[in-house]
Amino acid sequence: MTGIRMGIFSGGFFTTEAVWTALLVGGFAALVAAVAGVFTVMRGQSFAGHALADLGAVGGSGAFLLGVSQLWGFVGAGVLAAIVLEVIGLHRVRERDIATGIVFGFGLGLTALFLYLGTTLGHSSNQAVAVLFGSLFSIDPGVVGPVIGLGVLSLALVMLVSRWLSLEALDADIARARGVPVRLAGVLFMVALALAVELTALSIGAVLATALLIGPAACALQVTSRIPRAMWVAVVVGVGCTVLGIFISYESYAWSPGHRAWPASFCIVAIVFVCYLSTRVWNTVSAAMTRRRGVRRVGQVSERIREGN
Amino acid sequence: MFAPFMTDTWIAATIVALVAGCVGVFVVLRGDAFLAHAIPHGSFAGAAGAIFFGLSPLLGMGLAAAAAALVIAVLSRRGRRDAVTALLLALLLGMGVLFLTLSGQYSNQAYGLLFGQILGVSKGELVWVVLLGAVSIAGIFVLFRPLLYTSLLPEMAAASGAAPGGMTVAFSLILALATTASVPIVGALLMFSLLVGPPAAACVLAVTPGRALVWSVCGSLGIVWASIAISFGTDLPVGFCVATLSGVSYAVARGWVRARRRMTQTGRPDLESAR
Amino acid sequence: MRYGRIIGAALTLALLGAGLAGCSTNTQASGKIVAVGAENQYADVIRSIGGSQVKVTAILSNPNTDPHSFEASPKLASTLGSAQLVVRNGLGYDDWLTKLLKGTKTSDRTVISAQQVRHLPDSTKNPHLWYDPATMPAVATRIAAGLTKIRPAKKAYFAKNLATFTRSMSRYTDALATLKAAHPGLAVAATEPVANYLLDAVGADIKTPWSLQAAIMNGTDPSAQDSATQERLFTSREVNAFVYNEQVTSSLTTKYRKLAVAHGIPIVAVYETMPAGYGYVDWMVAEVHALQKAADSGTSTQKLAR
Amino acid sequence: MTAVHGEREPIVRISDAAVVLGGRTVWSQVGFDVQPGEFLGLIGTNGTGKTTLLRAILGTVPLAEGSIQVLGHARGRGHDLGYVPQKVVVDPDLPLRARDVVALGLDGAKVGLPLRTRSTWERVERALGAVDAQDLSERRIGRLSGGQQQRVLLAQSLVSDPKLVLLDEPLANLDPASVQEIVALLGRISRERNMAVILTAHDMNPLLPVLDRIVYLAKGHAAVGTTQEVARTDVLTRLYGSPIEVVTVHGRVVILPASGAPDTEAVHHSEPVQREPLP
Repeated sequence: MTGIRMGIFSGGFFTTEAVWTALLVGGFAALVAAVAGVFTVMRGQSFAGHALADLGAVGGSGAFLLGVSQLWGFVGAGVLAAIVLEVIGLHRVRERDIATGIVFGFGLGLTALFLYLGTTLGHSSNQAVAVLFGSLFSIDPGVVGPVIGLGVLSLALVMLVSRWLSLEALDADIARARGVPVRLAGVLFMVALALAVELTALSIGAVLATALLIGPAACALQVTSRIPRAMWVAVVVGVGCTVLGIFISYESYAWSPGHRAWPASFCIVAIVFVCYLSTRVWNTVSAAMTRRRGVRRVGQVSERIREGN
Repeated sequence: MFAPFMTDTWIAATIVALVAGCVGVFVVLRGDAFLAHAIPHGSFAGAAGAIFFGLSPLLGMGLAAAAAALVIAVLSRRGRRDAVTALLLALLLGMGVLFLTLSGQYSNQAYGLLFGQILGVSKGELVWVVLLGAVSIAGIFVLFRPLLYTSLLPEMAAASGAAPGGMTVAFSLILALATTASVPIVGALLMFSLLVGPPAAACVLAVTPGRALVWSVCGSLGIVWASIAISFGTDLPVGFCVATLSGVSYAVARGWVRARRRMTQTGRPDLESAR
Repeated sequence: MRYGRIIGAALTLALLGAGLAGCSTNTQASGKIVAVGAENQYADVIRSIGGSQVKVTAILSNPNTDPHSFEASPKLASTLGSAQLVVRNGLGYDDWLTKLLKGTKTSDRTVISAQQVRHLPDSTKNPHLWYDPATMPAVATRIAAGLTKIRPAKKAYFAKNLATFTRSMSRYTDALATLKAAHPGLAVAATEPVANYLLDAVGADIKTPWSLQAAIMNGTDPSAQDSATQERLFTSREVNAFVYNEQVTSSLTTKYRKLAVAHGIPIVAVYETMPAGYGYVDWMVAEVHALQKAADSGTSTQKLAR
Repeated sequence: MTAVHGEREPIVRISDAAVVLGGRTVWSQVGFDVQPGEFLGLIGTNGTGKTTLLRAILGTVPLAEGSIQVLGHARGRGHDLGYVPQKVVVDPDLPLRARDVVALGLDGAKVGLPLRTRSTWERVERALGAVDAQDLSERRIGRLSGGQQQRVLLAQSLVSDPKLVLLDEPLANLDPASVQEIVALLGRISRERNMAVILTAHDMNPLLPVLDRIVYLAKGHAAVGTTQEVARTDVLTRLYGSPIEVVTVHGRVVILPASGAPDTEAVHHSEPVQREPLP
């Protein structure tokens, strides 16, 4: 048995320290992202979620220019952008999308400016590029503490506003009538979203931040329409995909030529995408199946009515 | 500023502004800003893949953009396609990393395609921009009414025979076409800003879709020209100028409309009686 | 009419910009040959050969900038438009220049690419050619030929300068030979393959896996195994020096750097463009000396400064 | 078009149709014809599948059983059909005037340069005139009130002179005066143009003056006939499968769970009661 296992797998998965850090930080980030992701997908704010990852990087390069810590540059810019997005105060999905686009475009413009200033003022400016794909297997132990702290804060905020958001998702006016501070709920949620996105982007990369925020939640909302259950499903899917992705990436080192291991971000994103596709296919197929299985008769009422007429 | 080497830059910028102004109106009307961001950025994977397989990066970029457009259009559900877009963008970027890793080569070229050098436009590129830009503008004009109908009143459009699904596919492809030609020249940032900012401002200001189109084209032309001029004067990056002016144009348009509404009436117009 | 106003506004802005620019055009009033080096080390070599006959502009000269994310400014484009001689690295390292050269096509411009001079295929994995002791003498020869073509009258002058330069290169090769003799098979770790040609020339054993170097260079994810290998190099002190690219850093490279410092591995700072105060040959020699110091006494050179 | 017109072929022919959505049978064994110029009301409470039936006629919902023929073709869509969905949410900032919306009803599905002739605009103005909304022509659609939007959308469905118009809850969210006005308008247009109208409503009373027949949906089945034929205690009791009482008070039909019925609870859940106070 062990022989077979040795034959299939390269071994050392659980004895490598980098793997443990990746599993812990990646799993935790996936958990936080999945919880925040459920409301993000429900509210149609995937674009904002993605934009926040890149906008955080703007803060990262800005912080670098000012000589401030990268971490706080990320979090600061992310939270600021999140509040701006919410305060612009557009509540229709289409307008929100455009507002996000405008803020996003402006943020990217700032990146270009920082790159330019970096050239003229003489600072290094590679950070913005480096962050895109992160490095799950080489996490700086220094970020683990702040990442966990921010993650807990983000989870707490989402839990705090989750009832309000559930009611608001149903109908904003009903929520208002029930005394829900819709505006405050939106701002708090956006802050929670920003924290979740920034910590994920900072520790494991912007691409994974988007995938782990949207993917598991989108899968969960395909499977169930109850919010608490959707959160659980999303967490299981998110953490599961992360662990599996880390494992495949680790193993691919042994089988790929020249030890060009498949990047962990690709593995995780691909698994998340496959999960989403399968829930979509499952839904389509099951709908078609019930249609084909035919019509369940509701007694013989129709006949009786026809006789009556 | 009008030195010989700048001529092609002016021409290319003008064409890109025309294309972005036209296509952008529908980006805004359909709420497709995310798509406008995702398609050019996701096509990075195509460039990386093409380098890996030894093909032309531009070809790879175009193919990836078209494939992304199709997949997003097919998977989108009832106008809600943001989750699908996000996932596909992440997948494409992930594939880009995979290709870069597998090739193990120096990969500046793949990233470089996303940045673009508006000051380094060659005649050969110009031909492509004109060609693809003309096709996408023609597509927008020919499909103008069905696109409008399906994006604003999808159910009624479906009832009168304009398929919303088909229009989504068509528009995504037009967007892919427009960006493939423009991004290697002006960069993903500049193209994205132009596709969203001036058209959004135009849609706030204009009363009819036709006028929105005209305002949008004028706005993006003005922004691009002004940006090149400012960049020439101050040496600030063109992309930054375009992004800033685009954002400012939208903010000014919203502020203007709000101020005008406050000045002209105390109540809201929709409280007026039907007669 | 309303649109007229918009267009008018745009034109006003455009004219404003033109006024700011002052419509400066690059002239050859000084009678010097206008030459451009894509990276400042190439510019320095042009200066060595051309001497008083050339006016050289270096495009990338800030050693603290990441050259990968470079965006051209209009001033630069106009300089390229009037340049008679351009020297670049090639191999995709200065890919932006390819576009700019196409965009600013002139009839009589000599473009010398280190890649072409060395007859390297596009698939060459390490683009940092100037660390290779064979590169610059060949490039310098080509520069001298190019300058002679532009100004045949100064042929002797250029030939003399070329000879001086080639002779000065021996300081670099001698330093390499000394190090190689003193520390054969020196074990080193690296971040990016920046100085790999130098390391190859001294017969060093680069312990960092190529896949990790490529991942850092390209900004992609490193694998767990490579990352573990790299850390082991420091923790179990398997290397005598850590060759660190000071110019392109990320959280990943700073992490390794901290680890190296913690375990007393000397750091050798290397650069992608020439640091201020150095000439090309001085710079190369300084790098070799830094490596030698690390190997001899375990002394770090965290910054090349003058 | 002429073939349909000439004979007394029905505009819509639904035979033994059933729809299954999300594993649930919405309704089954639904069958009726709609004649040219007929005014048909689809009546039932929320969730009985009225909108689904309209969509089935449009062809946007797949049938699990049976068939639906519209204007002689397998499914609807096209120029002889007008449609106003139940909820149209229009952003206030859309660059679109009322007349642009109506014009889309005429040529929105047409490919080609977006240039409109004077005759197109004349037809648009006529359609707006038909619903007494000429004065809204130049206003932004998103800034109109609910009733005004409803009028404009109605004009949009009428502008192509369709043989059949499908209206989903056109009377919801309207004040009583507007309801009367719109009903009268619909009845007049239907008569004048010999245009069939299928309209959904949860309350049949305002429509009584114009309705030719009703389709009463409840419990997954439909009862079809004139108001007198369907709005009867015995028919609705059979349809619901529990005692129902239909009372006519001052010409208004009131449907109540039968007093003292054993399972009032069951009726209460799905009953179509118009809870209006007796006048």
